[in-house]
Amino acid sequence: MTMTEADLLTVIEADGGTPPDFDTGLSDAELRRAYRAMLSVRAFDDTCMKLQRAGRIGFSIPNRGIEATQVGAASALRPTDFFFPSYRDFGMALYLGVPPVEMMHNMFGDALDSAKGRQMPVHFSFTEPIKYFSISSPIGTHIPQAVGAAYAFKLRGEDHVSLVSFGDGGTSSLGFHSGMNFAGVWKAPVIFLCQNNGWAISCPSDHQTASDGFAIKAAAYGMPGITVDGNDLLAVHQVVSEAAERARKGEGPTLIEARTYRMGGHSTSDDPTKYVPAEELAKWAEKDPVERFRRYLAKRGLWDEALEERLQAEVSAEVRDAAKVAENTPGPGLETIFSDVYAQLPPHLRRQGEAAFDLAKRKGEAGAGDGAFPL
Amino acid sequence: MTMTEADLLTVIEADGGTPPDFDTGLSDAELRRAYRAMLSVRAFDDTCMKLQRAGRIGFSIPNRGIEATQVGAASALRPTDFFFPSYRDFGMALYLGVPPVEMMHNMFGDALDSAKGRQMPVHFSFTEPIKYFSISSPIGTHIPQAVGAAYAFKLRGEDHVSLVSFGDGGTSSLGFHSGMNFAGVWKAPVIFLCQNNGWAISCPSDHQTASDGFAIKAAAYGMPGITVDGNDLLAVHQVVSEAAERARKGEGPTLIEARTYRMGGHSTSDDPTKYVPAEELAKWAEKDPVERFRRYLAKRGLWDEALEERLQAEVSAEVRDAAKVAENTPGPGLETIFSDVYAQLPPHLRRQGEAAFDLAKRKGEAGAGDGAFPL
Amino acid sequence: MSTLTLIQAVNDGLKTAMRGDERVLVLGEDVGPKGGVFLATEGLTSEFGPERCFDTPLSEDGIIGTAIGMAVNGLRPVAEIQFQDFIFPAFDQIVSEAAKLRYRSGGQYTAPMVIRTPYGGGIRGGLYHSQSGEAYFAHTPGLKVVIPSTPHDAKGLLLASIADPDPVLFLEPKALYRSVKGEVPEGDYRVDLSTLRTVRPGKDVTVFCYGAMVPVCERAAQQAAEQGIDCLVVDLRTLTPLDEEGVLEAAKATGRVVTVHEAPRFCGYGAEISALIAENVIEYMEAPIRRVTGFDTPFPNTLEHHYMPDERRVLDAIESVARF
Amino acid sequence: MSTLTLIQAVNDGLKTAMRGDERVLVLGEDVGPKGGVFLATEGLTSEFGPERCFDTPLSEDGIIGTAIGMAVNGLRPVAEIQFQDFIFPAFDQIVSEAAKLRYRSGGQYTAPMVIRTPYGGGIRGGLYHSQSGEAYFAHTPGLKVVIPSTPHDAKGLLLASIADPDPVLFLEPKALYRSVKGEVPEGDYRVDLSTLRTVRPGKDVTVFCYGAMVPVCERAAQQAAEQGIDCLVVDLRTLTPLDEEGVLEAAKATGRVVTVHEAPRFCGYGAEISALIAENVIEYMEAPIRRVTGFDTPFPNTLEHHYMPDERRVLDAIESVARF
Ligand SMILES: Cc1ncc(C[n+]2csc(CCOP(=O)(O)OP(=O)(O)O)c2C)c(N)n1
Ligand SMILES: Cc1ncc(C[n+]2csc(CCOP(=O)(O)OP(=O)(O)O)c2C)c(N)n1
Ligand SMILES: [Mg+2]
Ligand SMILES: [Mg+2]
Repeated sequence: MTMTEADLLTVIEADGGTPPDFDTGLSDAELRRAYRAMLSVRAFDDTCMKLQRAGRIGFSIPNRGIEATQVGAASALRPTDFFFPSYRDFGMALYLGVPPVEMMHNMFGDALDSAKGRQMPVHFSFTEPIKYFSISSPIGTHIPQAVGAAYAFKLRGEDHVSLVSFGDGGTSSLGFHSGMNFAGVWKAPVIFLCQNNGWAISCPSDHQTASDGFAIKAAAYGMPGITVDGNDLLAVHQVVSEAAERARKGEGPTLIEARTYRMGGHSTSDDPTKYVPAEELAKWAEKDPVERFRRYLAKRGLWDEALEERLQAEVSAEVRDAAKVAENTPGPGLETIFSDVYAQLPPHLRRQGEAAFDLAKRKGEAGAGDGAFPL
Repeated sequence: MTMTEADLLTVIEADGGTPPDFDTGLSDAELRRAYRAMLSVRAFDDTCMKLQRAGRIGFSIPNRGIEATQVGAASALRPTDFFFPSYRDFGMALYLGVPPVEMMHNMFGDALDSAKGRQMPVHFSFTEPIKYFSISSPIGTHIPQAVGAAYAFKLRGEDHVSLVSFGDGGTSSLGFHSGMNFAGVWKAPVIFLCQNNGWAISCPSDHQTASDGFAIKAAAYGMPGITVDGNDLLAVHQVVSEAAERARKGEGPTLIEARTYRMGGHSTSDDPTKYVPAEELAKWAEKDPVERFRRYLAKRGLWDEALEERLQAEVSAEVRDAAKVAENTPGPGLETIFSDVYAQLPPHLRRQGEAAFDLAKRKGEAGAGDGAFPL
Repeated sequence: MSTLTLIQAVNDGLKTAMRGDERVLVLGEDVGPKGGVFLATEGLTSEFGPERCFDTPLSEDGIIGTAIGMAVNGLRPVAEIQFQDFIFPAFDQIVSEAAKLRYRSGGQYTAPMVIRTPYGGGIRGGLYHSQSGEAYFAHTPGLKVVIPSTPHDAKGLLLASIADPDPVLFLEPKALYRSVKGEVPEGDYRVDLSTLRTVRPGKDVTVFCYGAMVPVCERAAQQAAEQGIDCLVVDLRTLTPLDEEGVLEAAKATGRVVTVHEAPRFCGYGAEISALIAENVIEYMEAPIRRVTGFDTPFPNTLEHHYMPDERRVLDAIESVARF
Repeated sequence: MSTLTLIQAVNDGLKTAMRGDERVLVLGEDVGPKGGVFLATEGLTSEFGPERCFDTPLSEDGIIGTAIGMAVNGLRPVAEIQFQDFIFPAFDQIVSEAAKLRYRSGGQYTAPMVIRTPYGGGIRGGLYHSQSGEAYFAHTPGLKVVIPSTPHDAKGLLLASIADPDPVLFLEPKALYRSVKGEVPEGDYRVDLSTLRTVRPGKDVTVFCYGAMVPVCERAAQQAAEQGIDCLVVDLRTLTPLDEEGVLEAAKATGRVVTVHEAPRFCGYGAEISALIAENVIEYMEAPIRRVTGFDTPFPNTLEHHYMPDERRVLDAIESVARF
């Protein structure tokens, strides 16, 4: 890929300044809320990494480095919009008001997890306070789904949009091709947010495709493609806002490539030192999105040390409490294996469930395995 | 799609002339051979349509209108290259020397069909005199396969190329996305020939995608994309030659969109009058690729009425004889149901085959159905 | 009541559903102006407009993926896959997504949708226009798999499938599209998913079948009757969730069982019927449980009539279990 | 001979094949420098270069589609699918293309290739990192489906699969990757495809199993032995083409059969074993043919140990058929 940094849409300068008359489109409260959400991501992320290292949860996905993309995008939309996130989108949920404890129930897979402990950690699903679509592991399948949801909005004459978030690796998936193509043809109100974080597990993003960046792929589907500095919350907010406006006006979909960087392994099972060049990592560490946004807020007079301390204390307490609650919540009941396969429990599943209960009574409980997750 | 005719690469002008110093890259003999192949396509096509109407074969696929693309592309390659054709590519096989009778054996699905009567008509497979890959019905699956074959050439250091041919509809398939993407990344020696013939069954090509034509999709995969007048044999020959040269030199793949028109139904089962606008059809009839090439040859002094008569007589006789031979060839034997599933017949298939023979002996032969093919 | 072919019954079912519920829409390749390659969707675009019945780009993954999104967001899509053989590009969307969505989201998100697709042989379509893939889907928890064999059931099961809260794969036996006719009630009615249909009562041999094999088995049963073998013929209709009780009852009723389908035998749907019986009522069996199926090969073209089970083969199996 | 884990045996098998035949190459996601997420391909890129072991873009359709083209054009690709759960985007390429190519081309074109992929539960991977999809593939004529359960077989079956002229789906039980160790010969050797392995002789009950269920069944058989029930445990190894004769012999040997797999029961692979027996040797059966399997639900996460068959469940089934 030969696109240079100069082509990136950037708003926040190194010193935290912005172009003179730049209108963020966000109120002071919203700006602070965005900042708090970023801190919250970091606290949640760090806590999960530690919980995993301590063997208290099985798996997590680092979110460090990409907070500005997640939160910037979320802050540009409305609670009535439909979010189709990836597993690496803590910040969307947190900015939009999902309580950390709800997320923690998923990390522990306990009885209060909205998915009843059926999914791996980081596979959230919420309907409140926002439509945060159930995350799936297979890459890219949610892309056409977001387009179908957008079609439904359009058919009913509602001015809501779908936002679908996926990685650089996700652009190679089948869902990317079919989703983008259908959205183009239907002029569906959908925003495709490609979070180019440099890696698909161990595969660098410039081995994923020979195209000149990812935004250029939009032309193949007759829609605009925009490349934005993904470590710049205001820039992301701006391009997503514009895309949403186009979508709401019936002008169709947009592909946004947010250039950012995964400041950690793919997951808790991954050892990135095997393949991530140290200099590259160091270079990106300098562009930390949280620090950058903090400098911006400081310059605007919206941040000081006291605020920082208060927010840090708040978010750590929130996350700590959430972990405590989730860890003390019992696991899901045996019956959750059999429910929700269909709306109604069919007779054969009732029989299988009864047999499982009967066996547990007669022969005792099954022992939990000690599998270590490799990915 | 807003691309104008002016952007098309065209060589043969309306009156049969070409730009002053234009070098076709084809000898006089090759030019005549190309012309003969186009006539051969038309004879083969017409005969199959008639055979189908008369109930003597079950199905065929009209090839009228697209002969210049098929033959122009074939004439630009070498017998050592690997062809991954579509079902609508009679001209490639015929130009490259596949005897019409071999194709007819497939149309009749008889015992001498190289595919042993297992496939529907128009699903050819040849290894001699060229590698003409076994045609599959699912759209687009052969696209990554062609890329894999190209990778093998490259790995062995051979300067052969793969040519893969597919329709405008085929660009929406999964195989298009994965094949193009892998080829770009690998710089594989492959030529993607998109025959935009205006239709995917009843779906017009501008409903297939919102992009501005199909060639533009090349940019999404980091390769050059070229739009060529598909009714102009010399133009097609030229762009395919150039793409082949690039591929042989290690410069990677090319996407070529050949703009042409399906001058008939999708297949013998289709009634295009239900959806094809009559004016559009009439407009394209004026651009008939065979007439156009004939005018060119005439202008070059390579064609006269006597030649026409001789060639027409030759190709009709060839096709007529081929049909006669195939029609008089017996059907495949019962054992062909069971062979070629694996290299070796496994015991369970031997048992199933024996049971089938035994039943046929005890209870008589199964009666042939009278199914009419709808597609 | 009117007398319709099976394909007309499907068309009538779609119109009835679309008239009764504006959330219902139809998408697929060539389903719009052309009305589908088999004409199942004829007249829908003109009656309901191009927003409720429309052609898509050539991508089954896109058809099913977007249909899931529509279903998740309040619509009731009916997606057509032109031939069941072309459903495989959408396999991931069906098996990983539609089938598992309710479960993985703890019931928060669901995909009430129908995937209609013609399946089976009989039109000289060779490997890729003839397959019977029911076993691939019946093995997938979270999906329902329905196959009608009469015009009455085609409409009634289709309406029940569209009203169902779960994703339904609705496989239409293309060999019967125009070859069977029958009485079809006007307007809305539903045939319960998960009930069997007794095609013909009998006490000597039980024949389980579905789709295009039903008339084949009926004819074989008539021929068997001429030899004094009285066959109970059961049309399974809903392959999953299956009325297992009903299957076991019907198997016990005669103690001699033949299962018939077009798909290859190995790991085919018939294996599950055998296994259910062998697991639950083996002590009632008085003969081997025979399967009459397509061979364990791809589907051939010229010789398709040898590949597909016909009366000869079914009758032979009936005789062999009756005389065991 | 050296003592290796199952994953090391796979790695050793790949290296042996690549050393012996320069047509062999490895492609997949993260198989290059990282050596695969389970490290099956560790060291291959450095030994054989990035042209013979390399990472691909994130597309299973592309991996399998290009591998078919390589195989057609003289190479012997070994494609890795990172988890079997992610094979479905390639389902069309596998089922419609690789499996049917020899047949549809009258033997002119073939796809000798291996698709390796870890399958099954035991790592708390939930719905999408735990599935056992063997039945989807075993129902597909033209494919071979192989599942090792020991390091010795993992290498020997893999080498036989790579040498095989037909496409082979090689399913690796990820739960056994590091939990079993065993003697593995150096260099090249082949374990015949289509032979069963008698894990343990016995005369009272026959237990059919494969992959990660083999050690579970062995332990259950030991516990059964303590009660005086003597189990014949059979590792099927090659699921298709299956050694049907061997299965029927083993079933007849005891007249009491239990089949065990992780996949859902309905239309699962176990159904075929039951059906084969019920079709061919039912008169030898002295008890119902029991199946111990995953439930007919998606694969859960927290409760995976309840979902997967364990000794308790296998033993319970053994007892029930022994005492019938
Ligand atoms: C279809 C499919 N294939 C493979 C995987 C395994 N896998 C999980 S994440 C991942 C990389 C994804 O990279 P990217 O899309 O860039 O997202 P990121 O993890 O960087 O956020 C892979 C290959 C999968 N989940 N789904
Ligand atoms: C995966 C798949 N879906 C649907 C079909 C049915 N079908 C056969 S040809 C065709 C249209 C193909 O159009 P295009 O690619 O433009 O090729 P053309 O027929 O115009 O040459 C369709 C939809 C198919 N063969 N494969
Ligand atoms: Mg990434
Ligand atoms: Mg076309």
